[in-house]
Amino acid sequence: MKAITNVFRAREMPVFLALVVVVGIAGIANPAFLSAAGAIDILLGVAIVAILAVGQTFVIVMRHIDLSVGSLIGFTSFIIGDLYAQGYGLWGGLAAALGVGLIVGAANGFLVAYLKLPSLVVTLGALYIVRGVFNDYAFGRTITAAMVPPEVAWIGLNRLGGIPYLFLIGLALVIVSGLVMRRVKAARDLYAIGSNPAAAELAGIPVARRVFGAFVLNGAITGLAGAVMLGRFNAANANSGLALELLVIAACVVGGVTIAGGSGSVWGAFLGAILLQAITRTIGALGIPQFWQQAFNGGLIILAIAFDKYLNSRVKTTTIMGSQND
Amino acid sequence: MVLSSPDTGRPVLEMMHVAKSFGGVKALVDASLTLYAGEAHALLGENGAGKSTLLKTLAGVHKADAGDVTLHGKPFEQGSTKASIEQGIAVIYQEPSLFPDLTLAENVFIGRQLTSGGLVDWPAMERESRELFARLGVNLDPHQKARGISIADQQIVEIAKALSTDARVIVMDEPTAALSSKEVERLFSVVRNLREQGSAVVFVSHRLDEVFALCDRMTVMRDGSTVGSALIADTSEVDVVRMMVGREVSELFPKLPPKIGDVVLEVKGLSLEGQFSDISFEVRAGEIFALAGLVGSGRSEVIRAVFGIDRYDSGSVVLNGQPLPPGKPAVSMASGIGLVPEDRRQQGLFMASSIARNVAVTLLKKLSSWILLRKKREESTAEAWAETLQLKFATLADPVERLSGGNQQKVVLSKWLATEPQVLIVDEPTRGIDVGTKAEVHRLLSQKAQQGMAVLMVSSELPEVMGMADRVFVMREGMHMGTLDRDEADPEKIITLATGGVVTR
Amino acid sequence: MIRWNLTWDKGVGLFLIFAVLLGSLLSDNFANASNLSFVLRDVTEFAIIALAMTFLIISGEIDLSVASTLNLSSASLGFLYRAGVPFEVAIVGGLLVGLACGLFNGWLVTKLGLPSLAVTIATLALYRGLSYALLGNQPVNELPEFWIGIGYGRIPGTFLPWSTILLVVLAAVAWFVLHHTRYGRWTFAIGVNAEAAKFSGIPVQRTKLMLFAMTGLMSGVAGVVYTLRFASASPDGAVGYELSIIAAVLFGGVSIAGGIGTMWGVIAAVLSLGVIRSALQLAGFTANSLLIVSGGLLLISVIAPKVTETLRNRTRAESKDNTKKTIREVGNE
Amino acid sequence: MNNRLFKSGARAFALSAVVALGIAGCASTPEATTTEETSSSTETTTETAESYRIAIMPKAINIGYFSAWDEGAQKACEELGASCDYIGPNEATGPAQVQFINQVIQEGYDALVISAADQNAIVPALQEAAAAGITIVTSDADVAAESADARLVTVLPSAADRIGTAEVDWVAEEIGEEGCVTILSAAATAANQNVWIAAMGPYLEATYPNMSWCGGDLESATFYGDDDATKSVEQFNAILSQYPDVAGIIAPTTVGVLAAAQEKKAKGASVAVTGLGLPSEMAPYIEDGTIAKVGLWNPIDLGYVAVYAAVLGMNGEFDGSVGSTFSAGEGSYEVVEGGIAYLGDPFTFTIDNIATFKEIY
Repeated sequence: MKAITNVFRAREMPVFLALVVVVGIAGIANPAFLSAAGAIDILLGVAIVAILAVGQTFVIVMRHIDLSVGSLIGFTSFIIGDLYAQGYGLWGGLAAALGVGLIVGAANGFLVAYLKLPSLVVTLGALYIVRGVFNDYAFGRTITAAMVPPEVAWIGLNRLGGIPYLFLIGLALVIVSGLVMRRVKAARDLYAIGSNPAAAELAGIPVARRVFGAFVLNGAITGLAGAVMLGRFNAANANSGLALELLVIAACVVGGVTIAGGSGSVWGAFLGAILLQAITRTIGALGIPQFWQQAFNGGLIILAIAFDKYLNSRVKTTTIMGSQND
Repeated sequence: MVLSSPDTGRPVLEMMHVAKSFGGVKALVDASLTLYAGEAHALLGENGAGKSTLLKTLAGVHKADAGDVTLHGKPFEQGSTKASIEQGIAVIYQEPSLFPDLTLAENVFIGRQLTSGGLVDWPAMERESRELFARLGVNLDPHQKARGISIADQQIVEIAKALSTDARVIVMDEPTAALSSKEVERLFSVVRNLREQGSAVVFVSHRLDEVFALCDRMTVMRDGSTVGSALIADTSEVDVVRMMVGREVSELFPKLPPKIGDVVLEVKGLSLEGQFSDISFEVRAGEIFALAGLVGSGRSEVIRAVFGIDRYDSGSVVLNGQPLPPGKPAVSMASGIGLVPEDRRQQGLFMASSIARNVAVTLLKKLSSWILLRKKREESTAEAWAETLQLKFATLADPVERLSGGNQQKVVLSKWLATEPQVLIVDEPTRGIDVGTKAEVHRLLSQKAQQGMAVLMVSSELPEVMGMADRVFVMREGMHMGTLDRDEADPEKIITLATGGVVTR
Repeated sequence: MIRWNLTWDKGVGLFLIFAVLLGSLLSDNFANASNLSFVLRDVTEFAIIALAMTFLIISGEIDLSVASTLNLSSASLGFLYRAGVPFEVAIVGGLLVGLACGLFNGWLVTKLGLPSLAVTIATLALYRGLSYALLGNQPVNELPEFWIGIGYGRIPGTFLPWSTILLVVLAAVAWFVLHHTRYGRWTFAIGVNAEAAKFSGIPVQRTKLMLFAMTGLMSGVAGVVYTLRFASASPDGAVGYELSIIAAVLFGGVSIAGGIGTMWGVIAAVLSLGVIRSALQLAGFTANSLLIVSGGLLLISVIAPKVTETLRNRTRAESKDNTKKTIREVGNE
Repeated sequence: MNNRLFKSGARAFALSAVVALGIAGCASTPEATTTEETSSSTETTTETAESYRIAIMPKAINIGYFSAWDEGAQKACEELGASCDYIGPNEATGPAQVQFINQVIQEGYDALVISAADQNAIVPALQEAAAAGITIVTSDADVAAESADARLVTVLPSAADRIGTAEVDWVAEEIGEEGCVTILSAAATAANQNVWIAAMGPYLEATYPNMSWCGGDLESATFYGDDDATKSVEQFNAILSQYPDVAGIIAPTTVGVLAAAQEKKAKGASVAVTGLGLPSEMAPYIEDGTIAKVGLWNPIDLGYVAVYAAVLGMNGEFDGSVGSTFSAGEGSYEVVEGGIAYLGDPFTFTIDNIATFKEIY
């Protein structure tokens, strides 16, 4: 019980409240929104961004960023289908996806952790390179439904007790990662690194190894998430995953995983992803004209960031008059 | 790793003939340090003498190029902060290195979180840190995030961290630099406690009075080498200073007779919620006006508001009869106020930028013809100031981060003196700089005051306040407690005012 | 670090020369006036925004909304023109919209204290969305012939596009302001240490606000150039330009951490990327390989200085003549 | 690993060798090159057609549909003895295409067969290309009508109204001519789709009295998935949540119809989905009954015919004027008002014929 109160303490609560408000407004305006089908809509839509947001959280809490995820997930979703079609089976495809994810993650991690290069630049470079290699590999080919491993397609189509498997995969990842981030020493180091990098070195934390590890982990999660994306769309082409990275980062930021590092949780990122999805859907449900929807979406993201900032600025630092020290 | 019983006969730690170079620069030439269990050991020396490098070698940040280090008679594993911690070394740095986003409990146990069944055990960490805080006599909430807690409390958390590792060697690198005298007392009792429990405490401080009050033995370093060790009881402050600088230091507070003029700066009823309220004072030309009080009494906040870094809720700041707009440092600067801030590295300097650029940053408008910036004039100005203040440097294009603390402070001073301010505000002008430079800074301020500049000084060092100030304005918890003239000010009166007459809580 | 930085800029300049030589070797259609005009025209919008982005990144901020701002400016121009406003007035309207976008970003960052990366991801969506709100699914075409001629045509008697004049003027101004005025110094100072800048009497927030506004305005200028060059205004133009522009600025030696960079490094970088794209394209490389080259160059731009720095430190440590007896703590004193 | 990144590597090296030997090549202006090549191509015998170099430019090289389109183009090139290069950007935008049109001008191609990614943005570049003597045929997607003089002719699948009305008929058949219908389109600015949709509006209202556009008018029934899988799925869901009683969805774009089919299957939604889809991509959904019918012209034919038009145009056997005709392979095509040649009615794919067509494209 305490774990649960901990999870929703302070940082994630505003996001959760915002979500409740958004869904409430949508539900009042359009009761169909609150139906099971409406909820499933959001859950199904949120899976990919939620999974990537979890991986990204590992990186952002360290005060780093990984822009290469959109290119990478597109590439691995294509690879899984392509290798299956070529007769390597599901596991061959997954192994290759994991392998590519690990390689990209390790390359990013090496450059950032050991050469101490800025992650934004490194992963921006990786974004281009992976997309270029991917596009060259795909070159006008598409992965059609027939090339998708049936297990992957099945996962994308089916549900357990009414809840899509894809969402359950995301949820499972969040639960496990949430526990890891809270209760595993190495993961706590990530927060320390993001909170005060210099002090982390002095405290005996193996900073480079942790940074490397987090990038590799994010690469691996993203690589495997290719299967989720393939299951979701049952198709892939050279544009798969394009520009997804900014959406993922937006989900993290909205979910209280601050760009400055050191704070935020996978639960927050997860809720952020759901909130963004709910906002998108709510705008439709409210009957806002199509051409205005994206503008509303952008405006609401700004409000979400500002709201988060406002709530956090209310946490007063110790003041001089009447503080416990004087 | 834990020593079963304190053995005063055999040294706990021996560092013998340690040498260390960075690139071509020799930071340590021949440094030695011997520590015994149950002693408080002062490590003294001017900035640049090699103290920090020696301590960082002990902390595992650096690895010595040559020399032997043994701990409990066994070779000491160098070059890893983790290994140092595991071998029972705890280092409390000059600038506390806490993690603002983590709770105090986790800060205490960072890198060594308590676990049960492989998972981090939060309740246990909170319980134990609560106990540690209690042992140190503070009432801190382990649940609280470290962001925003006072420097003194940060210091305490660092000490709790050291205690939690059962460290047998505890290094404190200028722990008192940012503490008020009451907090210093609290720290000292903690150190004495540690000593009694058999830990060896290395204490680095530029305040010799503290060293003599607290320590048993001392080691003095100069130019990367150990000059000597002695029992505190056998030495005097004068001897120590001579050993540190290798020469006689004439006068620490070369106060010149003041020529007090008209009121230049008037602060009227300045208030900022939660920080200070109803602060009023006048500073005259040629006067050194000190704001005294404990750290955290709101002195720095007042001068930040005066200069315009922060806004204030009510009141006014008047310069030469003209009110200054709140929250506009640029206007204050243009009107003739300068501010040498408290935190040199964060607020005073652009560490990665060149000396010339640092000096010229306040003069850019003067150095421009219309909008064109004259780079030649910039260099010549910087050069002139470097000469005036006897700055030690290789080239003006060097980044200031390569300078020693004292020289860095000279750069900050020159950038403000170069604006020829009518009022110069200095916040802890000699914090963390060595004895020699300290005297130079004091002489400079005194000279400038005599030439008619008004100096508004914040200082936590009572000797400095006593030695320099013409008037002392004492604050406590954001309020004005009283103003003392030079001849009526003595340490006791200041402390009584600063603590509201009640010393203990 | 700083000394190397200069060398990196020279490196970019050398790379530009290399790229031109490479292009000439790879294709006999490369090194001629007509191709040069294509390259110049292709980089103009990027370059104009990169000029402003250089200031912004040096000051330690970033703006991801520039492509959306460009497009919103273009869409506003089109919208106004379609609504019957004279074209010249519509151009001014487009510029003002760009300026307003930049001011809004700056306001969110400086007044509300929000991180620019997060804010401008959001305004990226917002400004793009407003473009759609303005134009719907109807792009505006049939712009005045005269202006399209300016946008796509060349200066009579030369191979230079008209927009090159604009670019040269803006680049010269940007170079001068960054390196030869106090405003440039302020920008660097803020990037190195914003707090110290504030304590040094530099109006940090106002300067940042100005830089965001300028970035918006330059995006607006680029939006007008874009509209004229493509003879139309549509809600979905310039998608994804933001990352390419930032990549170009970083390739030019500007540090993402702020405080370091030169204008001519950025200009050389933008030109290099345009030249190398053209060279590879003419040599028969596919569009996909161009992506890989862009990414690779970006990585090299951060790896190369690092490696050189390491090597230099090593040689410095080994050189015997450097035994000057300066003893100081290199650590943290 | 394939070698596409460097597909012309050998050529590049050959060229560089040539250049290294004769620096003069560098200095040659494009005008000179162009004149040289056009002079050789003015001869109208079939043998000289071998010297025709034609650029085949899709909206983006990474789109599967255009691979099929290129296949037809290459077939025609082979038959006509022309040498054809498939070049283009990796993102389907006008500005990106302009960079490659510049390349076409620069390299002095004789003809350009292009699917316009933006009906306006590429016009100035096309005009410049035309001025340089390059014969331009648009195919699959044309430039804006007012800029039609920039190209010789355009080869389009079917008359806009034929495509639009056919799709309305398909959906009407499936939903029993009753209920409200929405459209899941490509980008809001996609010219082809906009023309087709414009044709659908009045036709549905006039022909099927019991059917309507959801939300009351065409505009509120139209959603844009930007030819992006994620966005198309999102818009599909937006349709369902905004109009829970929607009976049918027309997706006149291959990306949109594919996304809609998959999402319909994932949700078990009952809405009827139809539109324009590639048989190879849609086969699984038709085979399992998710989709009853989609249609499409044959992109292979489209590319094939366009190359014929270009070569015949260069040979002087065809001038692109209204009423003129040309033949390609077994078919003969007449240019109608607006300088357009139509391929014919779209094919429809159902459970009966999908097995055959999915192997073709």
